[in-house]
Amino acid sequence: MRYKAEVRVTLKHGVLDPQGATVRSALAALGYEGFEEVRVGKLIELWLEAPSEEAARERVREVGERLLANPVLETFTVQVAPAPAARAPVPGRPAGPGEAGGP
Amino acid sequence: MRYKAEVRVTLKHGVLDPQGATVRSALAALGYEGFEEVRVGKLIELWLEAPSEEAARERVREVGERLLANPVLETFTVQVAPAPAARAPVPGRPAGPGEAGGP
Amino acid sequence: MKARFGIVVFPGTNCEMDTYHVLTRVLGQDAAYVWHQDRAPDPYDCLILPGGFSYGDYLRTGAIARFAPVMERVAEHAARGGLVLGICNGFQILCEAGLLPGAFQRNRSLRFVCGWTHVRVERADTPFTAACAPGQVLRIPVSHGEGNYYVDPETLARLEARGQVLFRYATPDGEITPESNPNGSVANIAGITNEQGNVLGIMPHPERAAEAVLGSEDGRLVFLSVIRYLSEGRAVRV
Amino acid sequence: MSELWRQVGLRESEYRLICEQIGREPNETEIRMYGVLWSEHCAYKHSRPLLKKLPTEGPRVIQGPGENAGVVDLGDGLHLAFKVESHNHPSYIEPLQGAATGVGGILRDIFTMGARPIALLDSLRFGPPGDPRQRYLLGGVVAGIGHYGNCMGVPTVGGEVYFEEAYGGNCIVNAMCAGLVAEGGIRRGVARGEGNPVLVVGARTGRDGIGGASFASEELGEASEERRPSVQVGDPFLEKLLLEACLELYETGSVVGIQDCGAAGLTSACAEMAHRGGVGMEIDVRRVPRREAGMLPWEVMISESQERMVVCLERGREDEARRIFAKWGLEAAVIGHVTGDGLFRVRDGEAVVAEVPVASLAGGAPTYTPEKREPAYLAALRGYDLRTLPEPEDYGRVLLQLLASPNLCSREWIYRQYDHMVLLGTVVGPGGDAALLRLPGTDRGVALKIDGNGRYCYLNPRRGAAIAVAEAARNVSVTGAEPVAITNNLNFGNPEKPEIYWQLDEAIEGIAEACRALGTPVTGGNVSLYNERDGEAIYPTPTIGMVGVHPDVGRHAGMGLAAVGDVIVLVGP
Ligand SMILES: Nc1ncnc2c1ncn2[C@@H]1O[C@H](COP(=O)(O)OP(=O)(O)O)[C@@H](O)[C@H]1O
Repeated sequence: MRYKAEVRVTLKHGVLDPQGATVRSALAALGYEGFEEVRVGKLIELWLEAPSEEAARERVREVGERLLANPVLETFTVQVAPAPAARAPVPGRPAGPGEAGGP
Repeated sequence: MRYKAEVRVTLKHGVLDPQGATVRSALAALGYEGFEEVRVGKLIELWLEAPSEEAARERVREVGERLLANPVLETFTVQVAPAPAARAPVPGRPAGPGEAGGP
Repeated sequence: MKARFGIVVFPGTNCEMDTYHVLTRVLGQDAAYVWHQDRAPDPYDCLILPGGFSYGDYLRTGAIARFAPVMERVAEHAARGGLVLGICNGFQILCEAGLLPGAFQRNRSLRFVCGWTHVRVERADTPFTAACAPGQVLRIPVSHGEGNYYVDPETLARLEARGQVLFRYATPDGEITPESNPNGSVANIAGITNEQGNVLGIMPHPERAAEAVLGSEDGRLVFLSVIRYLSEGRAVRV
Repeated sequence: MSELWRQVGLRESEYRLICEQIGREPNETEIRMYGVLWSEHCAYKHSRPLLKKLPTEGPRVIQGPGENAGVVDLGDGLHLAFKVESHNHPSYIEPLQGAATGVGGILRDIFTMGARPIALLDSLRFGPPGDPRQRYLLGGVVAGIGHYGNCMGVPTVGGEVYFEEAYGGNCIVNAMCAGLVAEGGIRRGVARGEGNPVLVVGARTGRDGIGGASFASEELGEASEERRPSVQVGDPFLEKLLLEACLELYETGSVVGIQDCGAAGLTSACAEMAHRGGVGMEIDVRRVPRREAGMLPWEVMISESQERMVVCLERGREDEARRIFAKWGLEAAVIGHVTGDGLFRVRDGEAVVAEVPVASLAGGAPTYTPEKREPAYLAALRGYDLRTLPEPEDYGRVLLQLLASPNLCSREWIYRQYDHMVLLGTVVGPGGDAALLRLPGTDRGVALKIDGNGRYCYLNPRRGAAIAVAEAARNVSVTGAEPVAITNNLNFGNPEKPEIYWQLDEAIEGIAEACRALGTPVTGGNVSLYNERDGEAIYPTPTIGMVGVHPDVGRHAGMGLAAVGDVIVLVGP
């Protein structure tokens, strides 16, 4: 089965957010009143094959912990839903760490 | 009233996402099978005062267009909900040249 | 005797040739490149993770590189008490790998910053600073987009108590001021070691300040400290 | 087909010329390939005759115009490849990615020559910075240049920026790159040897940038905003891998020729390589690695996806190449081969979807010599009496005003965002007159500068262009270097207007005069026309990238006043 997962990565409470602060002051400079705080996080969408929704969620959660979020700064949440149709193939990429090849 | 808005900024379909592609191949290299595509977007959380939920949504949508998303590359969606308690405001900082304003 | 340096190269590393040049041509040491997929046994006295943009800095700096096979070797080397030096992106990778505490955010300005900075040497009794005087101010350039070092307050207190902060951004006179901090790092931190004192992460580029014709020779002191420590049979332990 | 040729930007006369050259009506794939290759951007239809006026020879010139970059001899067996390129229109639409991909393109031009890039420079023009839109463009362009150059590990060592009303609707983003190659190591964009394989290496091909070359060859306006090609996103990380892989491939000695896939994508890279080699070529689009499903053959052929190269290899060396690219995590796909029939043939598997003579596609575009006329505004300007300007009362205040002008103030805000020190060559970086780089392993150096002055050229294109060359030469020589050659980027409006064509012609004359006088030949460059918005052209803006050789970087002159009591001398006429 195909699933689409969404990982929302946000800064931990208490961690200063330079991007959010800049957006907030830019909003004020543009004359937008009433914005008290802005936090900028990441929204990572993943499409994957998995035997079940539970399995997909499990896998994405693991990936979130190992790679997608840095526990020193960030927390994350995972949402998974069945994905409708297959999307176009993905760009070929440089091999990640550990892939074949070497000098 | 206090509201919390979430702006999900994602790359338009067809726009290359080198970051997402690199994450995907890193996942493959780490032995995580089945990930077909990964896209990395932004999740912007805003806390604001507004007379009504509708007004808050309107304001955030405008801000999304003018500042938060780059209309050439990105699309965004807005979600608004009443916010429970006030959070500590983040110190504002001056915007440098090129930061404030948008196209 | 010459010290043997291994310079680790990830896809996207771009300061490996500079580091090699300084170690071999300027300082007359032995150096070799170590490929990111290389797990072979380790003949080096000191492993250096040089600057650059491993994996394009995508997702987070160092987040992907830390899974490279070579990182197991770096961890083993460190666990045996071997010296590891991470410069800029190398520092970021060591943090992601958990070999050093903390993490990096984008510079407070949100802009990349390249230019000369001054860093104050907080301790001169470590393998990485033995050739410096305590409190000495070094003129060394930075070049990074995400050099904004963060640790939570408790960890920071622990780092300070154990003397793990080796370098801090400072004025030319050695004063620690907000203006001398190029990126918003907590406590003006520019370089820290692990608890054992054999792994250093430093954000400025000492290899860029090793020849007078390029503007400063202060960066040599970091490498000379390592060389001295190694030649003295690792006598300068923390 | 009658609508299609118009749609791809061809004139009716050009369409007829194509029919004549190929002896029939072209099919859709063919028309679309002609559309991009015969665009102004690729074919230099309006500038080719004028460019012939430039002096291109000199004792140090190893490679003049006609290749991906020019090359000069620095002595001691070292050559310098250098070139400037524009990315004005893409940067106006999407400043960060537009500028980033511009830098990516000029870097590829240099490493296709066999050279390792050692320096980048940028020449920028925007409208007045008081306007938020212009600040947005400036911020985005600078971030984009930094994003790409910093990640590649190539220092951006110099540049210039000006703000003028005339650039408010059409900014200028020119990037220059220089790279080092050992004598004998130069590669060229040529295909030779019947049966030799042709490969595409690097990124996969997607639908991005389709029609970019034609886009660059028209004025900006409401309509063009609608028709703009999908914006390309640069991947400097992938390009860094491509750079290292290409340099490693050159070491094997198996490369017959190589060219980057820039404007007009595979079509121009393949056809130009075949044209230079006087051979034919056959390409099978099915063998081109794709990033998107369902691409049509013509889309594959004219896509401008970034970070790709076309390589012609010696037969039998394909696996070796594949291994090198795989080591760097990249693909190297054989997509065709060199033929002896002088035809450019595109297959989609079994089916032949295009077949035209290489000489027509890559060399058959017409050139135009439009009418030229001195612009009327000049007469009015000449009538202006400078004596009517009031004498300032307080020169101190004027000085402060000058110092605060965006056109004179410090540029540190910009160059702090560029890594200008990586590679350990930067003896004098941005902030100095010209950049001065130490050559690895020697005490000798190379000085680099990019200069232009659109306002002077607006007032007098011939003098203005000559002044730009002279200014670059002064900047290079005050470091202690001897100027040796230039590259140039001609940023002008629509050449079909007689006044613009006159400006172009005059400016080229001015560059030629100055280069002859200074003994600095032109080894290459780029032409960017149609820099207009709603009919308003930018100032005529030739930018000059000059290189010089320095005998001993340890003894360079600095800019600051060194010591109390030093004598200050004003030299010159
Ligand atoms: N202004 C110019 N002065 C001298 N030569 C030029 C100029 N503009 C372009 N050329 C040369 O014409 C040749 C055609 O270049 P081409 O490869 O089509 O350019 P591009 O890489 O800009 O598409 C190049 O060798 C280039 O150096």
